[in-house]
Amino acid sequence: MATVAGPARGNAIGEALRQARKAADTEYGIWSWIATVDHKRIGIMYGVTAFFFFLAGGIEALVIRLQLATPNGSIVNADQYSRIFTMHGTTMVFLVVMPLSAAFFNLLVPLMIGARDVAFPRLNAFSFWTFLAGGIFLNASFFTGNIFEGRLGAPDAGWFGYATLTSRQFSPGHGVDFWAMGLQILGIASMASGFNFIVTILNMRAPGMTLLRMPLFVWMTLVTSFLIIFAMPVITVALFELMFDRLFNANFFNPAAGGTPLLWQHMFWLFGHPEVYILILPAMGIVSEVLPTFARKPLFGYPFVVLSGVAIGFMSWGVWVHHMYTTGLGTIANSAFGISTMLIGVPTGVKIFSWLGTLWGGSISLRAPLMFAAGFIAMFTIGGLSGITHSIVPSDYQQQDTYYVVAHLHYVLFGGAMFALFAGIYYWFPKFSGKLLNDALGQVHFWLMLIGFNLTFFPMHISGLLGMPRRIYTYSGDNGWDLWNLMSTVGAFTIALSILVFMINVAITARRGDRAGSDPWDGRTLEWSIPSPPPPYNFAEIPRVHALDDFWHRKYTEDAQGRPVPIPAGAALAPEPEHAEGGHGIHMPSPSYFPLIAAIGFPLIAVGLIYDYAILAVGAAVLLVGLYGWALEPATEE
Amino acid sequence: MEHAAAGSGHLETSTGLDNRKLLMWLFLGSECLFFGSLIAAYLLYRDRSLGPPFPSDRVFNGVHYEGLFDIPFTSVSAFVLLMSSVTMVLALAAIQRGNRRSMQVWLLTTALLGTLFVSGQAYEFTVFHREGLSLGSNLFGTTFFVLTGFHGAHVTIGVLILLSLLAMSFQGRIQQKDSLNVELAGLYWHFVDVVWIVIFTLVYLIQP
Amino acid sequence: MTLSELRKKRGAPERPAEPAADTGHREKHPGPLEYAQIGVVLAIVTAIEVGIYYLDMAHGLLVALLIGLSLLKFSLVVLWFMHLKFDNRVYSSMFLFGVFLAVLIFLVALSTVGGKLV
Amino acid sequence: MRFLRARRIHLSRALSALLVLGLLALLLAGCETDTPQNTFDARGEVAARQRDLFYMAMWPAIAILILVCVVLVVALLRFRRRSPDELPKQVHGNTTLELTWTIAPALLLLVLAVPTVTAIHDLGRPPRADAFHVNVTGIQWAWQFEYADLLDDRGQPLTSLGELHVPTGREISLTIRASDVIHSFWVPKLAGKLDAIPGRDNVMWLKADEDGSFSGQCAEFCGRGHAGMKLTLIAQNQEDFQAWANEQRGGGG
Repeated sequence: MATVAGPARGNAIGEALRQARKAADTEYGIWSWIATVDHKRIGIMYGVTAFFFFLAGGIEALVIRLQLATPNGSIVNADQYSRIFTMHGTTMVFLVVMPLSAAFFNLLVPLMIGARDVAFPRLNAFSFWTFLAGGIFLNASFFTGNIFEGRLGAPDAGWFGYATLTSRQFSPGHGVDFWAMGLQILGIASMASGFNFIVTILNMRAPGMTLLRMPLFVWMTLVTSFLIIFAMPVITVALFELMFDRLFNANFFNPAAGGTPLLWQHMFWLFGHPEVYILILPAMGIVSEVLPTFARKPLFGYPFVVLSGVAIGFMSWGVWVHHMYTTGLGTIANSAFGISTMLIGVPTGVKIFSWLGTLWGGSISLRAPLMFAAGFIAMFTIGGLSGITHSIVPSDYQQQDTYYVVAHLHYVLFGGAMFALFAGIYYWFPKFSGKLLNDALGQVHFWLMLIGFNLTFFPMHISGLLGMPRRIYTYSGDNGWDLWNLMSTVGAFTIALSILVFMINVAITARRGDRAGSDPWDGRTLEWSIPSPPPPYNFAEIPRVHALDDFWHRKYTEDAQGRPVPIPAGAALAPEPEHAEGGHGIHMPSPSYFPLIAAIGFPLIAVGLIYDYAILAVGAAVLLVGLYGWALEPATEE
Repeated sequence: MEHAAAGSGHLETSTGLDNRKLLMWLFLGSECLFFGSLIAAYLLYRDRSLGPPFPSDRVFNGVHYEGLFDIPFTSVSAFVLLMSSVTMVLALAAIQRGNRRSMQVWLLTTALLGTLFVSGQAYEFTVFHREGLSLGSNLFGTTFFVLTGFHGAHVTIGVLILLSLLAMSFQGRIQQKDSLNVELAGLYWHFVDVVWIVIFTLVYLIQP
Repeated sequence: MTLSELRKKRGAPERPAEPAADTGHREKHPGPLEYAQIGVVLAIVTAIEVGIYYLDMAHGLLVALLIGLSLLKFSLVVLWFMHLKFDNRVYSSMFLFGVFLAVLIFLVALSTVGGKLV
Repeated sequence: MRFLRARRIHLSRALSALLVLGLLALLLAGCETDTPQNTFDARGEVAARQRDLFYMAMWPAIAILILVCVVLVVALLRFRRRSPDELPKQVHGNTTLELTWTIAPALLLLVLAVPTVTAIHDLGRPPRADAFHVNVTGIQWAWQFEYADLLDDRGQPLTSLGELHVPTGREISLTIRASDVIHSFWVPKLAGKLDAIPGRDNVMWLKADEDGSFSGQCAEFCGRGHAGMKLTLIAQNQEDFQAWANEQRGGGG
């Protein structure tokens, strides 16, 4: 490889950078992680980071539940409660479910389509570091108050940040500034990975991997990525408008100047509803991978499931007003969006029935991944059906902003997304660690979580229907809500316990887990055809794909009755043969520090906007150094 | 200029399309939503300002206010940006034929035209500000400055990209085989121009 | 051991770096003359736009004409200068999806909030 | 652990059944109670219509839920892997089945859509001209009521804070506003909510079928005092209502 002369060459700093980059090109050590552009390592970092934020968001949830366990709770005051539930919502959406999905995109997409990496490995590293920077920045807001006096500095206007509550007048302090800019930074990270995965999926497929041979998870990643790149700009603009209002006295959401707070709601939900599908589609993709493997049966009606996923992606643009039925938009708007909301239930239903069809007649191994996937189906069905009740607009006038909605959204995002993500963790853990998670502990985790989850959130349907509004920090004892809230609190701690079991499981497995071979579950997709953990270059030789579930077809052929017959030849089962020698040269991208440097620029710019323009200038300089260094350094260097 | 790493191992992509060019088009598609949101906010609040200054002549509370917009001036500005698109595409045509010198001339011209446009905008902002228009003055000030300001920021970034390309070409790093770099910068540049075509019509020419 | 050493040890011969050929160009791009011609057309259309702005005509007609002319300019730049006329359809679909989505959702949104569109 | 594995099937069957039944029992228990803000316990035309619509969606939803859960549990138990080398028939799909479960839900939803849209228009109609008119303003953190139809000696409309008095049986027209941030006006037993948005007038109507005091509270998060932003709607017969109005006039004068 001809080395292109870098601008950094010839001076000491540049030389040091080159040396550092070289040093990072090893398999071990902290620098090899910091400068990595390997999609698998980035995926693992995404997952671990998101899990830490999950614990943070979970602790916030427990505080909320403790406060509401009994009437007139006094664990936190109204102000602290506002900040904690705002951070809980923001954290769980932007710092947990989205990045956990991103972790799976990173880990799996290149493996599933038979690629050596994503299309833009450094952009990928940039996404991760920007996400981390945004997450830390957002949580740093807690410390802008005086935490020892119990004054938290976190945002206090809800994760949805409805104007005018977010204006400087009604939310003094810097909480909302941190929130807006934190989301802005996280948006950059999501957009970058959205672009990256679309290009990767369209362009990096192995020979023969036509679009309709792609695993369903890859399809869902594609749809999700499109939703990300088209939905994020809308919230970006909305957040800019909010920042202009707060920092420079602009009037976007100022009724006194003739502005309307509804503009914020429209923009927020124009982004927000596709966002809901950004959260749930990857989960659907995971389940669609887990079920066929553990039932030893292909996904029922694959083209229909793909189509319904794509349909959901399109339709998600036409339902945003169902978050705004009670804002008084008029009968025509409410009718139209009521009907569109009902319609989006159809492709969702198709998916649920297709999953049942996949299980039916299979040979189902009831291991932890399958249990979580099955739990997902049941819980998501409840969430989907309560969603249908929301489309009955006049009935929703009653349920809007009550605990009924809290129940609904948690059935979708926890019962749905988190159950599926745990299914994915149990399923793919052996692929990336080389060790199988303990199944018995997995079962304990599953049942505790299922029971705890239902104990927490099912009663919320009832407290909501009994008239309990969301986001109240306290309630009196005469409303009949006490029992339901107490149940929710007990349930929340049961969930916490189940998460503890999971962490113990990971710890035990790390010490003395069963070694997993390359294909512990009798998998169907390409990632199981390579060693566990996969080598940095994934495939010694790029596979040639002949069918959907290609790896399965390498292991089994079908007899006349359609029953699979194992192919006896061991060769087909062997993890990639070592014939890289004679074959293609494997050309991996070199590690780079510049994505990290560029990412550090963003929180500096944000802090600068809030406190001091000098910091902003430093941040901008750091960002520019990162971007120029990145653009000018060669992608690969030997 | 575009930060890209060619994929690993694949020299040919599954679709036959270049990774970086695909990325650029996706980015531009996504930018449509960005500018769409800004333009929508402008349209929503057009003619809803509760006080002067106004974009065009108007009687308010019995007082006649002269509009701020100077159509001849802005038309010249719009023309300048439009012509910069022509010079941009000529730069691309030049490098695709291997004519580096010609490309450099056209790139420089484009960057200069872009700078001229941004300077015109800065002048316009100054004049408007002297007339009492600011981000906080009324809805018109808010939406106008934010919309055109973000557009101006895009043009500025475009100029920086063009100058970077120019610098690289003087180092001999933009050869005929690297014409994709120029093409990508061009796509971005034309997009910014196209956005101005829309803004010029919807914001300046069409008055309620 | 560094990854590059590992790779060398595996004996993978390095393939010489070639610039990725952009096979996205299905047809040849037009030449400078054509570009210049389109530039002239764009200039003329702009002049017409500004001209009719000063004409005294019905508001509806003016709006329709102006939008029509700006669409024409938009298409000329996108199709020729950005080569969508000549390049692979995938590129144009990515872009046009964004354009149409933006127009569609904001038309609906504006009419729902009661915004004046033009 | 071995015990767990052996018993897992029975355990899971029992647990699943318990779970589903328990959940349903809970839901039904919820509807029965007579608590101040129970949306099932409708005391006015609007709330009753909204509750009936909820039931209309709830029962099919429960039926579908049971169907899905039963199929799921049966599939998991009946088709569980009995030997490690068991290989089922590879079924890739069934077009008839797939079309059915696309079209059937669509039809069901269509059936639900008709009464929904009708109700949106019935409940969303403008209030009648002879309705009793009240201007409601949400303020951090209280509700202020201005009785446009009740004037005091100086010709100013009567006002009250936190307590809304209305005549029973008469249509009440509410113009809802906010003076600072967004609030949401809600009296669960009489009608669903409508947001109070600064710079915007939202109009709704409701009717109390019987005398009584009905509790409500702000439903849109509006800052620290959100939880305490309550109101009581007191529906009175004509005499009592007049008496109250006269008392207010006297007190206010």
